[in-house]
Amino acid sequence: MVVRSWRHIKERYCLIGTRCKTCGRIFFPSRNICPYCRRRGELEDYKLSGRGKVYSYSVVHVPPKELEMIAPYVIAIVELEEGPRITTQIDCKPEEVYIGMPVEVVFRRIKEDGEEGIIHYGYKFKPVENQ
Amino acid sequence: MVVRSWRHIKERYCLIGTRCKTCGRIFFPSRNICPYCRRRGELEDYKLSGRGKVYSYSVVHVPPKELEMIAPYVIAIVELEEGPRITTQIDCKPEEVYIGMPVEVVFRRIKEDGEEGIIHYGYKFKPVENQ
Amino acid sequence: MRDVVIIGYGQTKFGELWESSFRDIIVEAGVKAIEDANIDGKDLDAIYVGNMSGGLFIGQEHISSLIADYAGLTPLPCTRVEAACASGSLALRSAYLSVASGHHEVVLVGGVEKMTDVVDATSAIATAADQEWEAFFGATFPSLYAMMARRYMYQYGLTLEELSMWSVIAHDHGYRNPYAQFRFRTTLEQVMKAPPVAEPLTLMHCSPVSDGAAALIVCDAERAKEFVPKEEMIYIRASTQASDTISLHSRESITTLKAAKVASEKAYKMAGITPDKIDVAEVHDCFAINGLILLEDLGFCKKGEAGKVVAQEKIRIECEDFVTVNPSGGLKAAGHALGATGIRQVGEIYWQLKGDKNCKDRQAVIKHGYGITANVGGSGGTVCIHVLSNNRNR
Amino acid sequence: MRDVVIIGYGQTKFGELWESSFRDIIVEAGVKAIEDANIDGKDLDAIYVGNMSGGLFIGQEHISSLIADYAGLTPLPCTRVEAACASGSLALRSAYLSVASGHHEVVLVGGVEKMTDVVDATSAIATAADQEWEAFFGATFPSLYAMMARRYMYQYGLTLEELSMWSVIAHDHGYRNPYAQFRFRTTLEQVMKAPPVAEPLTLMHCSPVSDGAAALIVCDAERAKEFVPKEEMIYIRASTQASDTISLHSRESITTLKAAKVASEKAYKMAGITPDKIDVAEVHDCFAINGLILLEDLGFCKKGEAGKVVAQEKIRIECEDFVTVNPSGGLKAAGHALGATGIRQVGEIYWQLKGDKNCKDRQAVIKHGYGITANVGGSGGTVCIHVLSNNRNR
Ligand SMILES: [Zn+2]
Ligand SMILES: [Zn+2]
Repeated sequence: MVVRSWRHIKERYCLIGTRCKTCGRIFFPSRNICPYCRRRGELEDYKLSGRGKVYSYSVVHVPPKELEMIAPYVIAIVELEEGPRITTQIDCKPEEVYIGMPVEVVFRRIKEDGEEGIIHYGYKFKPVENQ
Repeated sequence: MVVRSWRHIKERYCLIGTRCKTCGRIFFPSRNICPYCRRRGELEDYKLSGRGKVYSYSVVHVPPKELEMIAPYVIAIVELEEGPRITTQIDCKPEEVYIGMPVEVVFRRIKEDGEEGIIHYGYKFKPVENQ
Repeated sequence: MRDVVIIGYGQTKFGELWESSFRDIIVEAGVKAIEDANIDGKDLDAIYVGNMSGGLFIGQEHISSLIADYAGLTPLPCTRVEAACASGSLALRSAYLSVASGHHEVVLVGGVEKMTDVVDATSAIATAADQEWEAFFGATFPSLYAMMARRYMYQYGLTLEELSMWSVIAHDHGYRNPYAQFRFRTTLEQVMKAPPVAEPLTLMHCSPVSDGAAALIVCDAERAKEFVPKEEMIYIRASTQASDTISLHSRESITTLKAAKVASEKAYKMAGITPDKIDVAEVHDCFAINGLILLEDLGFCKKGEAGKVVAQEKIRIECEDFVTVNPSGGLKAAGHALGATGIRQVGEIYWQLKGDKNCKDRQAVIKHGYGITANVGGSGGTVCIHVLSNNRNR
Repeated sequence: MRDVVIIGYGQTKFGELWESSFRDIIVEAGVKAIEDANIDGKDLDAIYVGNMSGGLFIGQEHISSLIADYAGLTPLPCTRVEAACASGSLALRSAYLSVASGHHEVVLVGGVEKMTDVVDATSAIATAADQEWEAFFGATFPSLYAMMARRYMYQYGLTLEELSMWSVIAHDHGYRNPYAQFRFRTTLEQVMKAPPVAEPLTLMHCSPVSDGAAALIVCDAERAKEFVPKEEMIYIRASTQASDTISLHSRESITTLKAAKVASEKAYKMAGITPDKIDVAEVHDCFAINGLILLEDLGFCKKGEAGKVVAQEKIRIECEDFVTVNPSGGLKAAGHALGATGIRQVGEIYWQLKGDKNCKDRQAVIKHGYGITANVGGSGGTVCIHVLSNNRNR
């Protein structure tokens, strides 16, 4: 199924989220409302460093159709050093990943859309070298 | 999108509907309940003759993707001589069709499913010759 | 049941909102409604949302959770309701019943559709019809209404000119609506000579593909006093709904919407009025023929006479001896963001009965203080009716 | 609000129902419920239906009209409600509020899903999660729950053996349920050595893909006397719902379902009871870890203790000093036809509290007369709770 995705380029390619100036919280992906401050909130773009640690993970053996060729792959929730958590693949072997593993962002091809052949790019994370 | 369709072979290939023995009404496609008799209804398979008249029609100029190559085509509601009405293409030129036109069933390829290449067959209707 | 009132409304512009996502537009409408009602997010007890097909238009089901999340309103209960193009008003009806029951007091009701993000909208829209016995054989949505129009012409002698006048008036009305998708006027000739979509319907008899969102705040009438003065509350006097066969071909008649007759008769009874008390109506003209048929089914004129009524331009805002129909421009000119439409219709009537500044360029004459909306799902498989009142003549 | 009771229930078998269509199964369940309640179709005022994704599983939206049509029940109002896997109980909640309000008296509530007609069910199911920020990156539905499990193990020391015991007991219960999809027993070793789906979860920690339908008749308690004796009515004592962020990663904690805590606390308050009064529970074990987490969030044991409770087999039908959990076999063994599940859970509790012959081989001990259901949408973005009572101890 083909749904327009150019709208997310800023977030998916540059890891830009939102910061609420009122309470200081940082959100990823972007929000139009701070759920804590609501009307009192004031939001601005915020570039994330792309460094964090694995908060939890799984190894996917039954993938959706368009990811069949890369399975099994590691999916994880990464806690970024600025606070927000995101869902991402980890570019490592299944047996390497663990909770607390330091990781950093890389940009990769995520998948190809079967019907129209559109290639989607976005972030993955990889283990930080020389730890 | 690929949804199993073998379940409709009986109806789409042989024009078999349902008759309620209690009230005599004939339904197409098949029903499990007679909406008029409900618990008192008793339903049986009923083979339709495939003859009828055009009850209303339209010529489609903006088709779904998988029918782009045959547009413009004639779509119609046909009233079968046994009573039920059905939606079908009429295998004739757009300028030929009119309300009341006598038609009869033919079996044709309806469409091909893009992604999986499955060919779907079913009924169309054509003008009765030698009227 | 308790009295339920509307105390706030907000909407996005309808149209091709390329810059905005699904999340953006529903949040925009919701925030506007909350601000209009002078309430705070904390006052809300629940959210209801009408949406036809997040699954097929944006690959996303479970939009209730998404919306509560991005509106910053978790853990409020949020419920999505669907009945094709009637999804919006069914969400309102669910919200209405939840307040009337005493279970909730203040509820946000939204409607939203993001239709321009997918490639093949025609196929997605067709899932409102019978997929196996209509769409499979090549019936598109416009072609179903085209067959209603063709049969109606055959039975009642309706002319293409009469039918086309509906669109001319719709655009004249929509021209005055800043939120409308199309803000241009048109002529009979332009309507009739537009590219054919499904004969006899041209592009100018059809509502467009639209992105859009709309939201209302409904509230227990007692509690509402906390937020707005009494004269700014609009009462929901009836909320009714009826169903019909999903396939057009299975109905006894295809020149009437039986569900509209059943639901509107119940609605008039529930509100305790007759059709002649209605000052202003928003009816579901996804295709011009449906507008005409609804004038008859809602009891504004006799069967077969709608063509004449429209040709005589009685439905215009300026005409004082007939109900004003679709002052917003209707689905034809204001746009048709499927799940949002039912909410937008009620929002327009809310503005009209209040005499809100948002409709100052298109204000209908309000004599009796009643308005009605008719929201249709599919080719008439669902119809939902709301009767509103400004309560000034009670 | 008026008292609302359940007076009838019916369901299809859950499983791969290749011979039956969507229309067939929902009609079968509806007819059974109507017959069980001893009512006639004419007595009904409305229909509500829970369904997650007709659009993606069978290419059909507007299933409300389809169902009213094929059940022979037009022009009854019919409303579809959706919140992913919680769709069924949200439909019940809507029906409950419509009766409690006084607007309707007798309502049919159905839940249905036909999942085995499409090729790529995994992608369709993933639309219950955040499509743009979870599924896009390759998170499947099992993998979200797998990440909950992994984190839970890390924080609370849960072992794979303890987690796997959930599935062993589920199958022991489901073995006695003639409507269950899987009617075989299993062992700890078989569960742990089954093919991995999303580590640490194996196939035997996951509920299956199922076709199925279930339907209830809900009724005003006064009116119900017309149809069934008082001792056969089961009262709906609470119907609550809460939302959470659609993405798992956006939540403060991923080892609790906040929406389940919020909704169940409200439910106990609404019913006027504490968790220790619950005799029997049906909880949403789409994946075994969710069953454990819900035991804690519903207040049956403390945070981090569910693994021990399960390992000690306290949740079994035979164990009298703890709540009986999922006597039906739960989603794991009874099957998980998404939109139908919430109705099936309530149906099981209805049977259990009545002491119905349909659960004679798996009857829980009923001391206080209360049962509870917890139905979860997505990874916890929606939770809907119902508390039922047989009213014999009031
Ligand atoms: Zn803030
Ligand atoms: Zn009969």
